[in-house]
Amino acid sequence: MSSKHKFKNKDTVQTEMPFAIVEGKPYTQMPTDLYIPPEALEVILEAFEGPLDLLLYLIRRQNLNILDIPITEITNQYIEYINLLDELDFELAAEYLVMAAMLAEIKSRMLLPKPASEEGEEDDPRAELVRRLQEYERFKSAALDIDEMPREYRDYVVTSAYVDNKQSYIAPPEVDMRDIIMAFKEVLARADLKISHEIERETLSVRDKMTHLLDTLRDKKFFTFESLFDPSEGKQGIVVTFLAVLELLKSQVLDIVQNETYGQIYIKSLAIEDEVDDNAQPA
Amino acid sequence: MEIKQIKNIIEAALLAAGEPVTVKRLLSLFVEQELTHNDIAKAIELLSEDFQGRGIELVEVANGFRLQTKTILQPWISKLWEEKPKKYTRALLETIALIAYRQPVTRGEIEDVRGVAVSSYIIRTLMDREWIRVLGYRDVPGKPAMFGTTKEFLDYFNMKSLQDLPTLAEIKDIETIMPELDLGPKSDENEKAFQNQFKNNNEEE
Amino acid sequence: MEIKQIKNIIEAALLAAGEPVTVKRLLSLFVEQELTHNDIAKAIELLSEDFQGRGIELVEVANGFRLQTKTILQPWISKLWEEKPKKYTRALLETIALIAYRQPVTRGEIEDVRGVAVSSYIIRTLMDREWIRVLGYRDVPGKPAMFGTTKEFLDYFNMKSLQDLPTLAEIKDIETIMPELDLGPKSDENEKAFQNQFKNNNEEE
Repeated sequence: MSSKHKFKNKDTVQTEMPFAIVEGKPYTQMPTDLYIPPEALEVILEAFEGPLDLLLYLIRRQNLNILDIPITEITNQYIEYINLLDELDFELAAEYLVMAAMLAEIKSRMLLPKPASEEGEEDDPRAELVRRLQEYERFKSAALDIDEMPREYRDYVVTSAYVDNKQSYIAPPEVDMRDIIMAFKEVLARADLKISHEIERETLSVRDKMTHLLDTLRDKKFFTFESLFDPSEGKQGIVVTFLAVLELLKSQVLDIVQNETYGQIYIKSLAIEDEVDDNAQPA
Repeated sequence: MEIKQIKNIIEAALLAAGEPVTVKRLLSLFVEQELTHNDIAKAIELLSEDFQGRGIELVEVANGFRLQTKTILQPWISKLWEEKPKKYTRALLETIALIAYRQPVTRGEIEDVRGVAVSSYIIRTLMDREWIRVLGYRDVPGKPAMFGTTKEFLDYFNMKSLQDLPTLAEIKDIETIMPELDLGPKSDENEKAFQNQFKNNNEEE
Repeated sequence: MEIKQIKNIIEAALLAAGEPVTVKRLLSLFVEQELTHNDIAKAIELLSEDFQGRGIELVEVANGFRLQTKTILQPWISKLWEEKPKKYTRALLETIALIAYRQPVTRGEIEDVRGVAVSSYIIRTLMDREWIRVLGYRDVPGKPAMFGTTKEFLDYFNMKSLQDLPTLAEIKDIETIMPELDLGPKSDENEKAFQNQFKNNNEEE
């Protein structure tokens, strides 16, 4: 499989170059083919995966060696790009602006006399940028390679044949309540819920009641408020039911109507019913 | 186009479709080759003969043609699913836990807490197992279903009501409780002991 | 038991399962016949040869053996469905490439290489597809999740192991070309070890 893989020769990408650029020769104006009308920029931007991608494009476009970037020219072109970009999408421009700042910094450092480091060696300010560009480029090409790997439904389909009565062979996994509790504990920890006190015994009975209420309310349109309460559940039960009603109101699945002051209060479920949930009814 | 090639394509198509395929649909695969009904019929006949000595066979059912495993091999095939059933994924356990504790809850709300998407597969599995059901649909854009647990869910875990679920305070203590528990293969006894642990804990509060 | 019968059962079983099946699971079908690993391997080899002139082929992926349609027939098979297979964005492909080659890797590390933020949507999509999973959390401030690829990722791209990934381009040796540069730590040890893993692959080319 891997033998099928081939490297893209980076230099062959540049065939559409309309003019030659001699390294080191300063040029006075932007190449005309680099101009992008602002209205087309949005489309162009989607073609770039970020500042590194854009930089790579500019370098390749001029057939330059990545290891010897002429910072000045590249910076100029780059800034030209983001000037256009800035007009359109400030947030997106931000990531590009950071890169512009980095380019400017490299440029200024190259202009200054090179300070010898403690070991007496000189640092090329471009080194870090070159490293990042190379690093990005190898994953950019790895992404293309992965895109070419055989892929289900594009290049092959996993086959299957019909088996009579297959369902009866498959026993569902056994589950331990501890597993569920541990899962819940973990998901809570992950979500970092600050409302730890919310899930307590009472709240659960409220949740339980909420489910019951929705069940009751699915039958008719309007229920009188009182009919939702069952006196046999005692004071505690009535409070729980009341809390459940409030909770459902809060999550906007109940509608509450009172036509006159001190008049009858009616409750209606706003939950929508359809045929699907008949299947979901427990046996 | 050679008949052998047509046969191969039909074989691959029937096995890829995962459902019965009509002659008309098979014919549509060959639009560029301009095959006729007859070509397909001929290829199907030959293909059917090819399968004589093999593990699968070609049958025609109401909705078209399909390939199925031979009944005579059923004693072996059925063993495929005999081995210990797979365990549920963490994603599924988290989902059922959130539905139990937060019902009525929509898929979006579960996703908000979990931080990742809940796959349809998980919902379907829980539905198939009759552990969850749709309580209704929330009247917001998209009309998301609100899920809740079923009586079957409570029965499976030996609970009378959702109130038998451990409270958060108890869950927090679970590390101190767990080591005392026999974590070996679950039996009803263990389960009960576990439940009782929570009961006692509860009463102390 | 005749080898032909074993072959037939394996063919039927692979098609019945509709997913990769390990040799171990295949072996479990023949408990009563007391077959060995070797018998299964032999039958798989012969079965694989049988498929040469046919529409489907036997491949080994991370999760075991499976039968799939031949790539060469895809122009016809894809006509079975109206919708075209989804194309993945470069952002998603670059992200999965970084996770595949650099695992375990955090989101921050991916962003460092790509130079742009990795959207939550991409991570979610990859998680939902079960191509990546959280391997753990790095013990640095913020406890970022470390991602790695799954067997399902390998299966999807028809790979048996990570070694089947295309060779990662090597960083040009800057030290040689520009010896005056002090580049500092260019890549860590893991990277080197990883590269060596792929050396063998490389030599085939």
